[in-house]
Amino acid sequence: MALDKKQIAQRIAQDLEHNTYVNLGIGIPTLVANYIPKGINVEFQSENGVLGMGPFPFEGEEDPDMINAGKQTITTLPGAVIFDSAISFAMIRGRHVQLTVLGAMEVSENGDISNWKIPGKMVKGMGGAMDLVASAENIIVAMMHTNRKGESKILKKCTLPITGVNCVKKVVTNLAVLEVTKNGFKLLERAPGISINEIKSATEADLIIEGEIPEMDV
Amino acid sequence: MALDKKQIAQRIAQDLEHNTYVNLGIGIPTLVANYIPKGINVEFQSENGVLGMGPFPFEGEEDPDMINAGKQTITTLPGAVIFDSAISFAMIRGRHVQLTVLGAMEVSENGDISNWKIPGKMVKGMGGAMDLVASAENIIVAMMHTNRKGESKILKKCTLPITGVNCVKKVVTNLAVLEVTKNGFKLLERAPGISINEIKSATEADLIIEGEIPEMDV
Amino acid sequence: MINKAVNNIKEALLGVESNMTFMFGGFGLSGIPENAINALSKKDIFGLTCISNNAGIDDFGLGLLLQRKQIKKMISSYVGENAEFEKQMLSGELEVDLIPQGSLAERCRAGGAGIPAFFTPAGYGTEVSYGKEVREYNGKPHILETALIADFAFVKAWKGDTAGNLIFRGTARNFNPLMAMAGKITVAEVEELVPAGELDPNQIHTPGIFVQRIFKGEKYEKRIEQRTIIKR
Amino acid sequence: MINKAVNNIKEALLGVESNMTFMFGGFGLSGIPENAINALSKKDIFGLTCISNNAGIDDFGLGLLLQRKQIKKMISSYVGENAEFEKQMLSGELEVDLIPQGSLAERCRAGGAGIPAFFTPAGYGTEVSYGKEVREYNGKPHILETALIADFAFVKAWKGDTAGNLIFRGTARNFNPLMAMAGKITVAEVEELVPAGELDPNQIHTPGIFVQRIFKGEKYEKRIEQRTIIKR
Repeated sequence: MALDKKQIAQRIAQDLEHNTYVNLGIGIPTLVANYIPKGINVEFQSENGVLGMGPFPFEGEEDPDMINAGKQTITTLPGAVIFDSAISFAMIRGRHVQLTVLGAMEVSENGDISNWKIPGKMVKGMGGAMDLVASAENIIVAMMHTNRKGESKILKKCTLPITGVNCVKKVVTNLAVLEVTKNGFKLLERAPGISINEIKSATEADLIIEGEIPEMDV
Repeated sequence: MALDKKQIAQRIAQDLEHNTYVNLGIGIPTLVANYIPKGINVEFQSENGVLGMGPFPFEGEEDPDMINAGKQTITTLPGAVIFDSAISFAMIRGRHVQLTVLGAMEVSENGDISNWKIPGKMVKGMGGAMDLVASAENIIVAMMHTNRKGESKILKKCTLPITGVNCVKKVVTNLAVLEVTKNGFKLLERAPGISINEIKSATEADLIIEGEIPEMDV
Repeated sequence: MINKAVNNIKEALLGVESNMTFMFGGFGLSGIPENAINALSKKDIFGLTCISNNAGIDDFGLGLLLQRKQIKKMISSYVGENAEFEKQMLSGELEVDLIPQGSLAERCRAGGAGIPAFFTPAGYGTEVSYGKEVREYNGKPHILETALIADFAFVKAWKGDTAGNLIFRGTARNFNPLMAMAGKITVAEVEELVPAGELDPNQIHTPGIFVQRIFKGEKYEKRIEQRTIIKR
Repeated sequence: MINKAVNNIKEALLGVESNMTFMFGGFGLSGIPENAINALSKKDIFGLTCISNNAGIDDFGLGLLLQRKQIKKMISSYVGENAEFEKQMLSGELEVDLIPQGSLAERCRAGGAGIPAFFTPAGYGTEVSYGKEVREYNGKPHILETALIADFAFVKAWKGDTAGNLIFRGTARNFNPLMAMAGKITVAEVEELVPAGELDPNQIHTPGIFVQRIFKGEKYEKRIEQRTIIKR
């Protein structure tokens, strides 16, 4: 069975490292916060200027002066800190935020990512995505394996305008976990019940497949 | 009579403009704060990180966490603000501080200044001087007209390692007030009782002398 | 202390003209200078270049200036949530320059700090880097970005004093301190204006030297774009 | 919250080695990390490169490391007030790199902010600009300066919490927040260490993400270099 969005988030959460700072993008990545493994402590940075984000506020306690990068009302946890946008991106660009999880429209086998623009369609802008992908040591992409037309989003080469080059380290989709290696995508895990052939046929890029490919534990 | 150091400071104080931010260097410039003309309001910036410096503290109220760029204990006035060294030099480099008054060993007719290094002698460093002279819109030099050997410090060309180029706008010495123009030093004022010839003979650079040269009002 | 207080929004906006470049603090609708935007949207000034992370929504924030077609060009990082914007952009009426958010913040700070240009990795290899100088540092390509300044910067703080010192609240801080640095004339509006001396000098976010005019905003609506809550 | 508190100075200095590059916050003797400096001056590490605006005095601050000849190279803006320094410098034992104060501050910030290089007008036409790229912006020549980073940055704050968040007091702030950003490992010592959650998130000068270790200094001497006073 292919994973649903929650399960993709759950699988990515397994990759969180203890005592690290993490930036979660909008969409599936936001859900990762719900599945932090026991014993793992991470602190969430939001690029609009907060570190130590907590859950959404209780009804009636929403504060227009306290939002995340998705413009959602939030709360903060003990030890949180507020800062301006320049310091926020100093944290990101200076690699103090160790992991970025974000969505994508396409990922290519050299780690390029496209997620901000579709020619001919309204362009909303890159927001902080270009800074994030150009900076973080570790970048995990959370997305569906194929687009609505059933076309692969895992490509030899991105066809859409790119957001960053040679930056994605790992991709977690509804079908598979892929590592971006020097030689291209390496298949690490399969969604439960999904065969290697199913993954291959949904993937435009070549896959490096070595030995047994385990099922994801979700 | 040639001016003493206090009178040099007093003369410079006459040039202060209302509602401006001013950085005073160590030595004679520091004394300028004692002669602010009536009706003129200026705010002093110290590059180690304070705006709105007040007088020295009362005995017993010295605070090691409250010093100026000369490492002297100070107080702050209402409206003062503390900031870090990067923001401090953002104010300076970004031309938010309008006037810098500083001392010099030599000034040349194109506005170069030397005030940080004598070859063969112990070099203490430029501190913030290079940032200050490269940045402020208006730079006034306060110094004695000649050095201890009686040699002119007002030169065609600086002989000592320079601190900044084309930056000095005005020089106030114990003998004269000089403006740095495109064509060189222009004599604006004489110290009381000092003749033009006395100034000329103490000055290595050429002087532009047009019409009557008034005495300084000190 | 140099007194920066002005009596009203009219004085605060003295000198704004058509074809000027304005900066606006805020992220989404959080921390935007509501009062200045409202007043500007009633003035007959047009052909504006506006630097702001976002472009408001249709009936609030910069959306108000868009509706009257006062804006010629937007310089932003993200401009969704605005149908009028989309219409004008697609029709070619509105020029749009999209900039990575971190580069936008740093370019404003640089403008205020007298740093004319700097290298950043953000945008390398993308269309953002077209025509920009590329240089490798630490084995990684970087592009040269230049400083941004504005004729007027409009910012919004929580508290301010008559010396122009500002304190922000929560994530309404965002771009405000950086744009305050980069305005030739920076106009700060605050929810509370106190006499100089009442704020702790250690706890000021924006030193008054960066602010030319300060006033207490008449009214703050402070709209929330995405009201996300949990039930008790 | 990521707990950055360490139990003692020994844990705080874990991993310091000869030939490393260290940054030290402080201006003159104000805001220097006294406890870290004292402890380092008792360790057998040598050949250090030290980045600090000043070099202390003979018997306090970095003067202590100079006396034991632990420092190979100083990167500073002003190094007066220190006879031992002068002796070692004139004899050629000590290498000295003098940097304009504003460039030093900005280069540390840049190192922490992932900005590998930037243009500044400071030092153009002087020996500081030897070998550096010159480019004109706004009709004025600027030189290209590069970022500074350190293996360890030692900073001193007034208050801190276990998450590493720091608040400084008065002009003891100076270079501390910038060097905190630029250390691969940043060690903060504080006069008061409180549990995470006790500091107002709006009023923190250095976010804890920039700090890897924090401890309460055992003792603060806080010497005054120039005691200037007026009589009552």
